[in-house]
Amino acid sequence: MRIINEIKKSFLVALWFMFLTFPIMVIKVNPLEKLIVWRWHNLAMVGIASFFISFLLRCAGRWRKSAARRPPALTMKGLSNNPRAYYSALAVIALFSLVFPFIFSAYETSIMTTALMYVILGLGLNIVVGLAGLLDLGYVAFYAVGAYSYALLNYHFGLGFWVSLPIGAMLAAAFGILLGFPVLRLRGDYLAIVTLGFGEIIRLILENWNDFSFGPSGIANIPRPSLFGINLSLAASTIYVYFIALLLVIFTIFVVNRLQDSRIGRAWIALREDEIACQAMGIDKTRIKLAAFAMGATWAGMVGVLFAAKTTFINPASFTFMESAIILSIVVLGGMGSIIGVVIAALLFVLLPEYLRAFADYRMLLFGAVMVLMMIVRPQGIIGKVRRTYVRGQVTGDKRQKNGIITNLL
Amino acid sequence: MNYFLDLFFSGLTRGSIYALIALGYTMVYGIIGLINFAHGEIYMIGAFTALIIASLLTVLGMNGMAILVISGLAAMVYAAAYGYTIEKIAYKPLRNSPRLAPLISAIGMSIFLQNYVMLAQTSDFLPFPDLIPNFAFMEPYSDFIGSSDLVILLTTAVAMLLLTIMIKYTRMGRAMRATAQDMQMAMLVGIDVNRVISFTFIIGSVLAAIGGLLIASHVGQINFYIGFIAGIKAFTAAVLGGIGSIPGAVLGGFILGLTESFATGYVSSDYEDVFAFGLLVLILIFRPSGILGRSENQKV
Amino acid sequence: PIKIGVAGAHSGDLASYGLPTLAAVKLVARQANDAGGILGRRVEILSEDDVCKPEIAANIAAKLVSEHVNAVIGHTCSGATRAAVGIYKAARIVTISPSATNPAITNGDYPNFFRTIAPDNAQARQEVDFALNVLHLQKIAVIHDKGDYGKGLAEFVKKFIEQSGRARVVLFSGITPGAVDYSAIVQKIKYKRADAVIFGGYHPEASKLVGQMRRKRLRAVFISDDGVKDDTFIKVAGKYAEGVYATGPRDTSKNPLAKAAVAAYKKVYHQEPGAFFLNAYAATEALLHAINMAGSTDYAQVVKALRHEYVETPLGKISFDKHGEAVGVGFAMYQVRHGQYIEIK
Amino acid sequence: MLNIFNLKSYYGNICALHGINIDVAAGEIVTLLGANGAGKTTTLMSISGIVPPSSGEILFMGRPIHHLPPNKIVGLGISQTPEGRRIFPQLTVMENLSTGAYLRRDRFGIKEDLEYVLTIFPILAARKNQAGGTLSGGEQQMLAISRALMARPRLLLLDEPSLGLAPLVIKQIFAIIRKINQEHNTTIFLVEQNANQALKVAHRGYVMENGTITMSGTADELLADDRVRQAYLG
Amino acid sequence: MTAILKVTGLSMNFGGLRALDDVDLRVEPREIVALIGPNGAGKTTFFNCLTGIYPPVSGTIFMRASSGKQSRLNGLPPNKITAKGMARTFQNIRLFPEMTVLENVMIGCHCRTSAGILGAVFRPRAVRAEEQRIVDSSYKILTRLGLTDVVNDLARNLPYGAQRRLEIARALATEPALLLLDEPAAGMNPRETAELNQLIGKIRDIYEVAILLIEHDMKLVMSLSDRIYVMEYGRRIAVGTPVEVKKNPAVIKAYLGE
Ligand SMILES: Nc1ncnc2c1ncn2[C@@H]1O[C@H](COP(=O)(O)OP(=O)(O)OP(=O)(O)O)[C@@H](O)[C@H]1O
Ligand SMILES: Nc1ncnc2c1ncn2[C@@H]1O[C@H](COP(=O)(O)OP(=O)(O)OP(=O)(O)O)[C@@H](O)[C@H]1O
Ligand SMILES: [Mg+2]
Ligand SMILES: [Mg+2]
Repeated sequence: MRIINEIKKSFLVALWFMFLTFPIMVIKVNPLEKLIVWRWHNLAMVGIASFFISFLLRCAGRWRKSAARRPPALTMKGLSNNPRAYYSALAVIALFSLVFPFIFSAYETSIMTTALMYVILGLGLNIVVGLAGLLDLGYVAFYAVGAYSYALLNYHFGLGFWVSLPIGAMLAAAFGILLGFPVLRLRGDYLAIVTLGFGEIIRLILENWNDFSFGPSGIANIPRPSLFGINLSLAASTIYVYFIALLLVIFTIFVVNRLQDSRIGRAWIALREDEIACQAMGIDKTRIKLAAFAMGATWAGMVGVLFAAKTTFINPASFTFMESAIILSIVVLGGMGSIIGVVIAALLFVLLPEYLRAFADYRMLLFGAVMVLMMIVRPQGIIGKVRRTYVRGQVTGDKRQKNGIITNLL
Repeated sequence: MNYFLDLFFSGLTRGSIYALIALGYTMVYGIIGLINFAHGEIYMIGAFTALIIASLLTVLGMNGMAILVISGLAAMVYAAAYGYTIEKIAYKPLRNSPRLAPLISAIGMSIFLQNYVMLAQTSDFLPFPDLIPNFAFMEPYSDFIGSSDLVILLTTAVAMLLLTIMIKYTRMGRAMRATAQDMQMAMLVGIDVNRVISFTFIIGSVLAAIGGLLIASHVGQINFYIGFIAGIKAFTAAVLGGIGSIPGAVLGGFILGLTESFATGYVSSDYEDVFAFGLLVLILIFRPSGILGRSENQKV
Repeated sequence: PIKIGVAGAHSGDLASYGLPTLAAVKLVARQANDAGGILGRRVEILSEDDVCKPEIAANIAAKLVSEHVNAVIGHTCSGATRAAVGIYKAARIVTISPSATNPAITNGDYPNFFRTIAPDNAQARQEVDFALNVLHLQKIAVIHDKGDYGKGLAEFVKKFIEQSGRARVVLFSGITPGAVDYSAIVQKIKYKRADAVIFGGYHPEASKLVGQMRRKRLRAVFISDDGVKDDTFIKVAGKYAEGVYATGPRDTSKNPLAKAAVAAYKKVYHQEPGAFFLNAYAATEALLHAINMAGSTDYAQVVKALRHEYVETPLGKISFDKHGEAVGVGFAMYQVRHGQYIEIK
Repeated sequence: MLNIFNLKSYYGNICALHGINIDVAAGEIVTLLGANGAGKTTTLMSISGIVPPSSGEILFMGRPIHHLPPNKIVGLGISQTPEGRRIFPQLTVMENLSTGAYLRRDRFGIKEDLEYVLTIFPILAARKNQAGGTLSGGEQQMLAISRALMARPRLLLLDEPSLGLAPLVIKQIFAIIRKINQEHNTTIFLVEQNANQALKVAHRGYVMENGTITMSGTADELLADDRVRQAYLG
Repeated sequence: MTAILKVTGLSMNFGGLRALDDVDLRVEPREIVALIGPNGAGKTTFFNCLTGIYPPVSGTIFMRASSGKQSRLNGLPPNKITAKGMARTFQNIRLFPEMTVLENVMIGCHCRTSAGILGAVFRPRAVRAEEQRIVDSSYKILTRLGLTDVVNDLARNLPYGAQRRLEIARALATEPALLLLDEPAAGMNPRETAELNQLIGKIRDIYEVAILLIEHDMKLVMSLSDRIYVMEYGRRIAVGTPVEVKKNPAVIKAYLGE
């Protein structure tokens, strides 16, 4: 009886989707030739597919409802509480990342490098969005600043990769502060649109100011990083860049991790949670916001330099809004504020479209669908955030206070 | 002076185009606080549906006015259906989630819909028939304002008026405002929140479809990607005017359109968008919640 | 089998320039396979989407290399091509682009690179010569779409006009592709009293721009490039297309191969082929022909064959010079008359 | 009128109500007492359908309502003045009141009720066109109660109506609760921290601790009970 | 002057509404002063003006720090005012819900500590010592307020009464000389209120702070305060000891009733 009911509902859903997709899926017009092609088979396909998907989801939903309550948010607590498992997992990951470029092809290494770069971008944006709660839709601007810093410094002054790396990072940080000033008073989505505009402004300037940036045709022949002055072959330098990226990832994780549980990190979180209370606690909102923008931008700048060195060619087309959106998705899907979550999400977001290449034309279609699906399945992110707990150090005082009655405690 | 007027009317046309799309953005934002990145795609789907139906009817040998009406209706119905479905699939399950989750879902939806139309139809630009008739009485003025400009301008004005009246004075409008301000409390006074939200999406989508039809007809061509650029600009317009405010969306659209037009005319079209976004930043510095936006000054 | 990589924009805003290329390669490959393959080997296609982004292009190039493709048709955009071509060079893979026009790619650094489209400077030279010598224009507005193709071309146009000293560039400006309305720039062109507009970019913007110009009763001559010399332009712009000039490869309309190619496309896809379809078709035919002539897929042999053997393609009988530019394509100026591009002698 | 059997409610994994039983007869004022976090608000939200119970039954005039959406429950005649007032801040006082009558179609009746609430809370008439969010705490509380009354409920749920109000206003509010109950015969289910006052107006009461009902009885019984006195009356 | 806080002629407008009208107030060291008045009298607004959340339109606010230095607070941003030794709680609880209880208190230490970004990354000895000091002192405050058992819970998950106490703890962590409490007993039952009563008294004694308190619970106000200010419509209508105020007819009419 229930099943029949479900089938009936799924049938209605199928009908709805057949109606919905009818003009676009079935009729293909060619207004140039006044030609019309009817593709009825598509209608059948949509009907059947939506029927089964809806039916399966219904069953899954029922199962989920009956299976106890929601599973507890996935956290790293389980792992980190068990130091042995934690360290052995870490060792395996470390070993794997060390041998990776030697057992996989240049292409896979190259993709993995890209993924690592996105890990850093994700962690950087995580400072701004995840920790400080400032929604930034123009993060890619700082990435562009880094990339163009290296390209231009190299073009005009012949500066090398390693010199440009800190310069690019610092320039990006400066831009972060530049963006930070006008938006100090803005909240939530107003901040989002201004940062989006900022990202677009940077890209448009790069596109239009030919004398400065060589315009849309971009800058070519940017040298790959050299190893103590030796120029490496293409294959070797792919591996080399991979290790640089890996190193930067480790460095980023180290820094972000320390920042998170520091005085500044706590202030960022407080800012995110409640701006007014945060100020009332004596936190200088302006400084803390600017620090977040600058810190976030620094990483983007660094990755930008690496990006220019890896691709050897840059143009403004690499720094579109969509890029910012993807980085933001990494942060949100990772679970805002969670380092491991961001790492996993970055890998997912870069590797997924690559593996979807097998579906050729359907690649981006599936990518969009998966994005929606992932958000629905895990709206709070892959890894829930866990705040650091403190064990009582050499706290002065005694052990009398056990019961919760206030008056006894003082 | 003449040049100034020319630019002014150019800006007005562009502005009313932005405004028309911005209205839908602002309505959805107003009610669930979501930047609906898929709104541009609804606009695109509306335009595509209109094109498909119009071509179909042309082949069947119908005449001008009938085509405009039927394809327009089809576009609205389908845009509404898509808007409704998208809300049910991608946003409703995320209603109690962290604020950014639906935003990402919207971006995913936008990517999905673009590619869906591209695959099912074509990646190429298609000519869009000139559905808006050329009024004879506009002929003398066509140097600076054409028939389609006029129609778009009027449609925007009428849409704004109707929406404002609806939201201010009708029962549904009150329910929408109540839902926007406190969804749970709205339920507690007996408002069917799901219905109100669906209704909002439907209205927003119908507006997008009207926009899609008129703008595609004005521009004369469409492809699967038109929603993205128009969407970003419309969103900017909505924020500029104060997101959530209906007259604000229209005002924002006009200001944006005029800025771009004058920037092109007196400076350079290379940087028209830089001017547009620059102005946005400038205005938000002085009015952090947009020109007509309510300041979110919560009572402490 | 013979593996051919097809790399270009297959999704995103530039898909309409990349997908026709993919279709062309598929059609040519199918024909070759139906005829028993090349050198008795089947032609296999590996298509990769780079969305016209350099970094993705570089990754894709690495992927195609690791999959041991014998040659690559692509990439769509100059930027992506420039990011990828070095990787192909290191792996000794022939690369033929149907649409990357940036002159810098053929400056001698990449012996593996060929193209079946005229570089920006060549097209720009032709447009300017035509405008100055044939039409005797004085005040020219140079407009572009801010993209690497359109803006690159426009830069050359501007340079050549200024060098000639016989005409003035009264306006040099970019328009935003996809913008909903171009009336402001039209008013500006009017205000500057330009007697001609030379536009660098693709047909969607061109048709929008020319449409608005004509509706605002601006009768300035409109001259554009290969990206506009496309039947879609005429169909989209409709009556406003009349009189527009565009450069393009010579005599494609009468070429039976071109007719056959377009017919084959329509049969499969039920629509007009998009931009660069014929260029890609020609590129693939040239490639397969060269492999056939070389008798193997050996890099040096194929390069040699490409340089020295002529091949009949929809663009005409072509070969490639030592920089990789197509010889024999022969560019001409066209004008739209009665809804058709007519070559101007 | 209202019967709750073995009601269990969860927030995610946290069990807030461990199977409670409550009965409210028509025309009664029943109060629910309990410490902070005992689950009083959750009980009201479960009745209104905002926190759908995971098991158990809620019958309203013999009809099960625990699976209905909130708007249907309001339609049956249960309305609530929630904790923290929850005035629609940007609607005017009048608009707030008319959303209270959202589901009603009887224009005449609405007008009548509007006049009634404006007579019991004359200050609201004076503030007619002011935005709800700018009212003072006490005014907001009165508006919230009026809004609930505008639905002409059979059962009125009040969640801590005296919270944050000046002593004078608290007296007024309790007087009005009694008045509504007597004049309109509206059944009232009252959640209060201010146990003294609550038990003075109520006929019966329940005591809740950690999501379970630990005690019940008439108001006088509870007032006299030592445990209640110690725990809630201070 | 000896007063720790001295406010003269403070006024504040919201649009056309005069929320504060020429209010004078002073608080002596270690004094508990209550501020009462009908709803909407402007009590919270008064706090907001003191703490820099709203800029008053006129009037002066002077505060004497523990060092004896007197400074004018008008126009300073909230964080500077906190740094000068004034801390507050909020009428509608404003904790940092996704942070742990301990972290909430540690945030309070922000303005008394100094580690920056570089310090956070390199963690030199001074920074580590500072962190330890923050944890220790936060622990100590939490212990005194009876929140030891929940230090590592998220603030969001605390029961209401505990959240109120946590707000006080957080304010104490800023090491104030003057503590402003906005309706600390709201939403508490009479027994909890009685406990709070004792707690506030002890806080005054242990931390040697002056306390300015808004409250509607007259039992609490009358038993705790040394002096009471009464406001109505933004104006001060009475001031005096509890006994005086209780008998003041204006106060009875406007606020107490009967
Ligand atoms: N939205 C929520 N998410 C998770 N837990 C919640 C939520 N709301 C309430 N709780 C928990 O459910 C329990 C019961 O809360 P409830 O608000 O019903 O208590 P109450 O008796 O109304 O208390 P109070 O006197 O503070 O209003 C508490 O432990 C509370 O922490
Ligand atoms: N941000 C604001 N915008 C406009 N009006 C405000 C604002 N904040 C307070 N008011 C108004 O100022 C007056 C004083 O409010 P305030 O919150 O100070 O009262 P209160 O004495 O704290 O009352 P309660 O005891 O109810 O908390 C009220 O009329 C209130 O509506
Ligand atoms: Mg409660
Ligand atoms: Mg107050």
